[in-house]
Amino acid sequence: MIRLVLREPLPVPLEAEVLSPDVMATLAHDAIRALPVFLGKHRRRVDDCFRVEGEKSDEVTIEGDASRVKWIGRGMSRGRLTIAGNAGMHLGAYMSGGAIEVSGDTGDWLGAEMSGGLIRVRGNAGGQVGAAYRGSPKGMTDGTIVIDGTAGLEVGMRMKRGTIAVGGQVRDFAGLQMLGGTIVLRAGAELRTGAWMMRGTIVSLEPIPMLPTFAPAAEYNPTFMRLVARHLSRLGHRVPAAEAEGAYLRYTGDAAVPGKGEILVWRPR
Amino acid sequence: MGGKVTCTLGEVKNRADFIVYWGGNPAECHPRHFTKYTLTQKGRFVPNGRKGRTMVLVDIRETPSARAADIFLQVRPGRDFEVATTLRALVKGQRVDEATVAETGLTLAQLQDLVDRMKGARFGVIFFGMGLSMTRGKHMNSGAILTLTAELNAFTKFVCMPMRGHGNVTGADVVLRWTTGYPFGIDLSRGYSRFNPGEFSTVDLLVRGDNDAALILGADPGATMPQPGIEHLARIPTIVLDPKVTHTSRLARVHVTTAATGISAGGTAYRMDEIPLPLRPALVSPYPTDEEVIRRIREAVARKPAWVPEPGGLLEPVARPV
Amino acid sequence: MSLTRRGVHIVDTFAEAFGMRAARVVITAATPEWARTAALATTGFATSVIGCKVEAGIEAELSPEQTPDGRPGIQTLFFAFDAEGLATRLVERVGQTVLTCATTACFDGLPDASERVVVGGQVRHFGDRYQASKVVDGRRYWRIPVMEGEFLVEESFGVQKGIGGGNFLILGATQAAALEAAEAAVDVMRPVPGVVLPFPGGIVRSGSKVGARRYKNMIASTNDVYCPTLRGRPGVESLVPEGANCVYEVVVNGLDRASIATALRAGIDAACRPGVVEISAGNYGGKLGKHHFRLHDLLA
Amino acid sequence: MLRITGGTIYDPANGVDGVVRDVCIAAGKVVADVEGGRTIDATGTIVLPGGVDVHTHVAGGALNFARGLMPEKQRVARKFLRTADRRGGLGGLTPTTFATGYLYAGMGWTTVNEAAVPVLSAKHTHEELRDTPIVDKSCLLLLANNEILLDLLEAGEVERARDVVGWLLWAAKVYGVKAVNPGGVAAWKWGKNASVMHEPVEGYEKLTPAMIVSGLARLVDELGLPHPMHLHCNNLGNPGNVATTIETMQALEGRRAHLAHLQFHAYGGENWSTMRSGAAEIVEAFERHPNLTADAGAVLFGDAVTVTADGPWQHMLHQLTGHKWGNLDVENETGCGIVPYVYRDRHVVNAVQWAVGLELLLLTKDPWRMFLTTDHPNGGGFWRYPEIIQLLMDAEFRRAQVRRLPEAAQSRIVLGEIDREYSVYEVAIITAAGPARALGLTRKGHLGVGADADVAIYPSKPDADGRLFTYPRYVVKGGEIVVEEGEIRQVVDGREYVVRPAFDAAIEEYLRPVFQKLYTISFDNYAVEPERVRDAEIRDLPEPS
Repeated sequence: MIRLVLREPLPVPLEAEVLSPDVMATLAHDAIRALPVFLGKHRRRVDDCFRVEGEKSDEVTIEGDASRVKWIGRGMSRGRLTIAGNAGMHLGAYMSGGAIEVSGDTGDWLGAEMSGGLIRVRGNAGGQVGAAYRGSPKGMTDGTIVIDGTAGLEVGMRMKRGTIAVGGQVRDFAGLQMLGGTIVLRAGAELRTGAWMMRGTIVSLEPIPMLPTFAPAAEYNPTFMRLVARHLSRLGHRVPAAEAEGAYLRYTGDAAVPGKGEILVWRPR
Repeated sequence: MGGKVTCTLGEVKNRADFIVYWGGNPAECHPRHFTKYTLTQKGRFVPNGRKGRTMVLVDIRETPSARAADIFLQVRPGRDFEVATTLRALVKGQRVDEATVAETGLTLAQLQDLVDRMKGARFGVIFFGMGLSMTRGKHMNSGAILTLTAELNAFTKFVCMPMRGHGNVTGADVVLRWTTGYPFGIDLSRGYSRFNPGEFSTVDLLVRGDNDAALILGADPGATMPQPGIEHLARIPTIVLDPKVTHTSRLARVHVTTAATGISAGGTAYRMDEIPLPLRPALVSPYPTDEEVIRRIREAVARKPAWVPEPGGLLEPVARPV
Repeated sequence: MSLTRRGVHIVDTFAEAFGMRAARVVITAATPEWARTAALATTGFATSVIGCKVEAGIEAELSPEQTPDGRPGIQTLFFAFDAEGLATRLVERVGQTVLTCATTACFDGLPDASERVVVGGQVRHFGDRYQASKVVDGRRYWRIPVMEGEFLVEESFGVQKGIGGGNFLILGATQAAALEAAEAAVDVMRPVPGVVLPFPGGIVRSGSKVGARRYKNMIASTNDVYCPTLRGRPGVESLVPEGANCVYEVVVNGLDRASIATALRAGIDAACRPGVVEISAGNYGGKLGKHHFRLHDLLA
Repeated sequence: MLRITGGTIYDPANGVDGVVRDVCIAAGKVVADVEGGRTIDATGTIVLPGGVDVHTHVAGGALNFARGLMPEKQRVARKFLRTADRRGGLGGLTPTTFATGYLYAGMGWTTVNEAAVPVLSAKHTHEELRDTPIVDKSCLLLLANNEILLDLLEAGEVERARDVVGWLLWAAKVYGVKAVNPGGVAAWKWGKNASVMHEPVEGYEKLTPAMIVSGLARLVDELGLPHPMHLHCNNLGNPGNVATTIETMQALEGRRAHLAHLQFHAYGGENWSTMRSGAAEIVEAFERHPNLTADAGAVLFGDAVTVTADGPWQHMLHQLTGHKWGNLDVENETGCGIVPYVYRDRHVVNAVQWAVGLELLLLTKDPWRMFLTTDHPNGGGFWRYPEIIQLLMDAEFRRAQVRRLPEAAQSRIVLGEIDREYSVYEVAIITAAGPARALGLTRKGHLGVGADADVAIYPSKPDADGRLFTYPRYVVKGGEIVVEEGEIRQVVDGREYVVRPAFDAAIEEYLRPVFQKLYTISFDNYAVEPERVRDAEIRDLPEPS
């Protein structure tokens, strides 16, 4: 296992895309310590900012308040990245495999444009979770992001496939211009959920404000929700699906596009 | 996807028979807009001027601009996105939920009427102001207007234009695009330009306290920023170039008084439609121009050991050009 | 050397079975009854590839904990000569008997199989472009809007090697005694995992031989050497011994040799009871099928 | 002073075809001989005149609009890190101005012609060209939809029209005239187009696209512009537009013209499902019109951004592809549209387009009349020229590519049957000597004594990808070594070529009131101030003939 402990609070953001199993798995201790990171506009060595233990492993642990460390786990495809504390923006962006576990909070662009793997956040996440970067045609194309706490704006913006589950409330524009995949909002959302969505599913366990361009269809218990529920329960998020507990009211939209998406709002018995 | 469908103001003057102002108060904030470009001007294909044009104002309150409008649509604060999205659906003949529409403060009938008029227009234009782009929904509100405009072109000629704020915002936007490839929210710390509004835009940097110095030109963030941002400006070395004392200059470490561009300093300004206009100073100023101050700062910096960005990260593989 | 069990003579011969392609289809529904209704319909008229192009049967009942969607379910097995054949039959049968059946959903029972055939991906066309695909945990499903709500079917199903035609013959003194023995055999064979008994009640009264003596275009015809009523008829080399007056065949298909052997062993043992004269097995001289089950080895 | 010794020289303008000899340079010019100074050992290399791009879009309102419209493309673009003596930049399809200079020079091109400038935003274009280092620049003024001019042509006031054109050219500080979709962009101001040559333009009684084409070509000739009218024909990109293009050739009645990005105007068939290559027909007609030159506007598979003054076409493309759409109509003068695009080799229409560009270059016998361009960034980035050259020089490689196209496409093209292979000499013609001659830039595109010392020195053997011309050993611009081993060594400034036509100054009295009626800025702010153009080389033209 490789252990990195942040030496002291950072005065300005640190860009550290090298903090990923793909980069470190084959490196000896000294090579890891010498990896380049960027503190503001200056290039530094990893060991200028972190105390480094271990070598040659795809199990990487980062300790300390890394809320100003950007791009951790960028494009990672393997292994396990554990963050004991907070992480900064772009955590797991472009990742294609492996698992990231965060005990604290994360910044914006968590798992942006990821294509596979699992991200698990115990605290809160920022905005643009699993989203497309500005101008890009699509956001995450596969994989799973599970957030126990809240999340910010534009969760799952332009996502194509994969699953995002959020335990706390999310802010505006969840599922903005969504192209596919599944977003589960266990504590609902603020405004404009599903705005301009083409395809895909947004599930809310709490009532949410609807855009005028969404039309109610029917109340039912779609079988696939039982699969989603089973998938998420293994990740510690309970989602109801059984008739005994209630049913989902299906809205279709967004008619502004016009889109074939759906928002499923849970109606307990 | 939408995009941006726009034109220079002369096109509006010569052709527009349907003019929408959304989230702005041109009568007071852009006093010459009506007379010079849009409303009362006689245009080549609008020989009767005002009589040949229909004006709609969409805003949250009845400003003096409403008096100039043929139709005033009062939308509830923060519901512009809902209205624009509804219009997008109506333009395509899609059904919308009447009751939810009503929550915007406008009725379905009003919006359907607006859509019919838009489609009936020969040349339509939407000017959207900061009442739209700076309220809840921000860039998505603008995005809604841009997309609506693009989609209207399947039926008739339609364009739109943002009404920006103080200072030559458009000019900065234009120059940054050709020098860095991006209009704003740009970071150069890795030796080349990167763009990410929300990460690199000024207000977000200041509120998060990500920057350890600030040079401020032609703007007064101290008057408009959220409190944490203002506190950060006061905390770090902040330098302000401005002809007058501003909220920002008061909290800055250094305030360089400069000549007022356009009055006592020349240069080029870009109009809201990105047309460059030469500025010819009418007065002489005892103060240096912004340009001169910046040049002298650069010369002073150049005498210090140069910082040259170092490659080595994985962020942006410098491969064969794509 | 001769082998008897509880006084029943075990003929020293072998059952001849064939290599096939197999798929496992899991059908779930709101209640066990509806799951079984769909399963019976979908595995109906699937006794022999000769006439039905596919052989199928119910493998097991599944508790909600055992099914992908946590509802009661039935696990079925399908057998055909090749993957393409299997695909065609599954599309037909899932489309006609599961899609149509109240509350059901349809899942692949061999998710780890590398060889796959597209089923949901075909059935989806019933959705007339209103269908939607959904990937959950790496598996792709189709949601097809139907009057009841939504039918969920998996995009593709795993296919693996299987064996069809494992069998043995029960030669009894009376019809009643023979059938009793056969029923006893079926009861112990059905619970064996990985096997199904495709014939009605698991039992065949009309064992067959390859081709026909007189009708040239018949693929199969009655197994005259085991027809008691033809004993002594000129030209018939009857294999029905003295004292036997009725013969039943029990046929079993399975995913592998072991599961079929287990089923046959249990079945033969259960069939060795009073009133049964002899246990034998059907084969074609070993020329046609590559899987041989010697009765003596099974009981050894 | 500089001596390039031992290299094999290809200088078509002077008939030099692969001769080993020295090139001597002094004071930025090629001279007969020099004493002392640095010597470049060019043994084992091929030496060509610096490349000249006759048609590209690298500066001005439209391109800058495109930059802002697609950050996702800049994000993956090539990065130029700032160094102590070089500014940073982004490459890609809409490079920043500095990167544009680095990319052209880095490939051995030293002169570029920006093909679309409105008068109203010409100041902006010149600001950008000022920030485009190393290469020399010229630019062309968009006139075929200028309503003041169209009104005069409608009224048949040719004399006055000529003075107006002269005045506008000098006001904009440009080098020549560009005509884009004559009448069609004006019609687009009403959401219409003009795709039939002999039907009146929307909003006019008599004036047809054909009349604009011939009228403007005549004015250009009478004003004696060094570069003929630079024409983007009507009906761009549509199946069957071969007919329109040939009608246009006829409408010119023998006058000089340069047909831009001909590939986009050489399609047969009736609709998208029957669309096929019309290159053979076009070339046949083209060769019957010696008054014409053209550039290929070839497309390469991969990313592109369509940037053109052809507004109606762009709206069509937006609806066809669903990609984002930028449109900017410029009052009384022109418009511009932007749509990002990807050319896919599995897509039959794209495959045909790819073939048409190459067919035009291979079927046209005289390389002095058909030049290499991609209509950057419309057909692909200019920095991919070496890929096209490889396709032209290697018939076997070319056939291999053709065989990979969809059957349906192969049956609609003739590329597979063409055996011609370009020589280095011919490459030097279509990339330098020819374009320079067509532009009337007498000191460009050759290495004779008195020529500008713009020299590209390449390895004589292809690189790992089988390409020559990707990484020059050296590039010399105006006598300075700017590139060494494919790396930018020194950043110099380039000059701008500007013409000052002779016109009756009194035309201002006519223009001022008309202008004030039509425009929204002061007439006195309309013209580009001379000091705004860096290192302008102004050519005064004689009295109109």
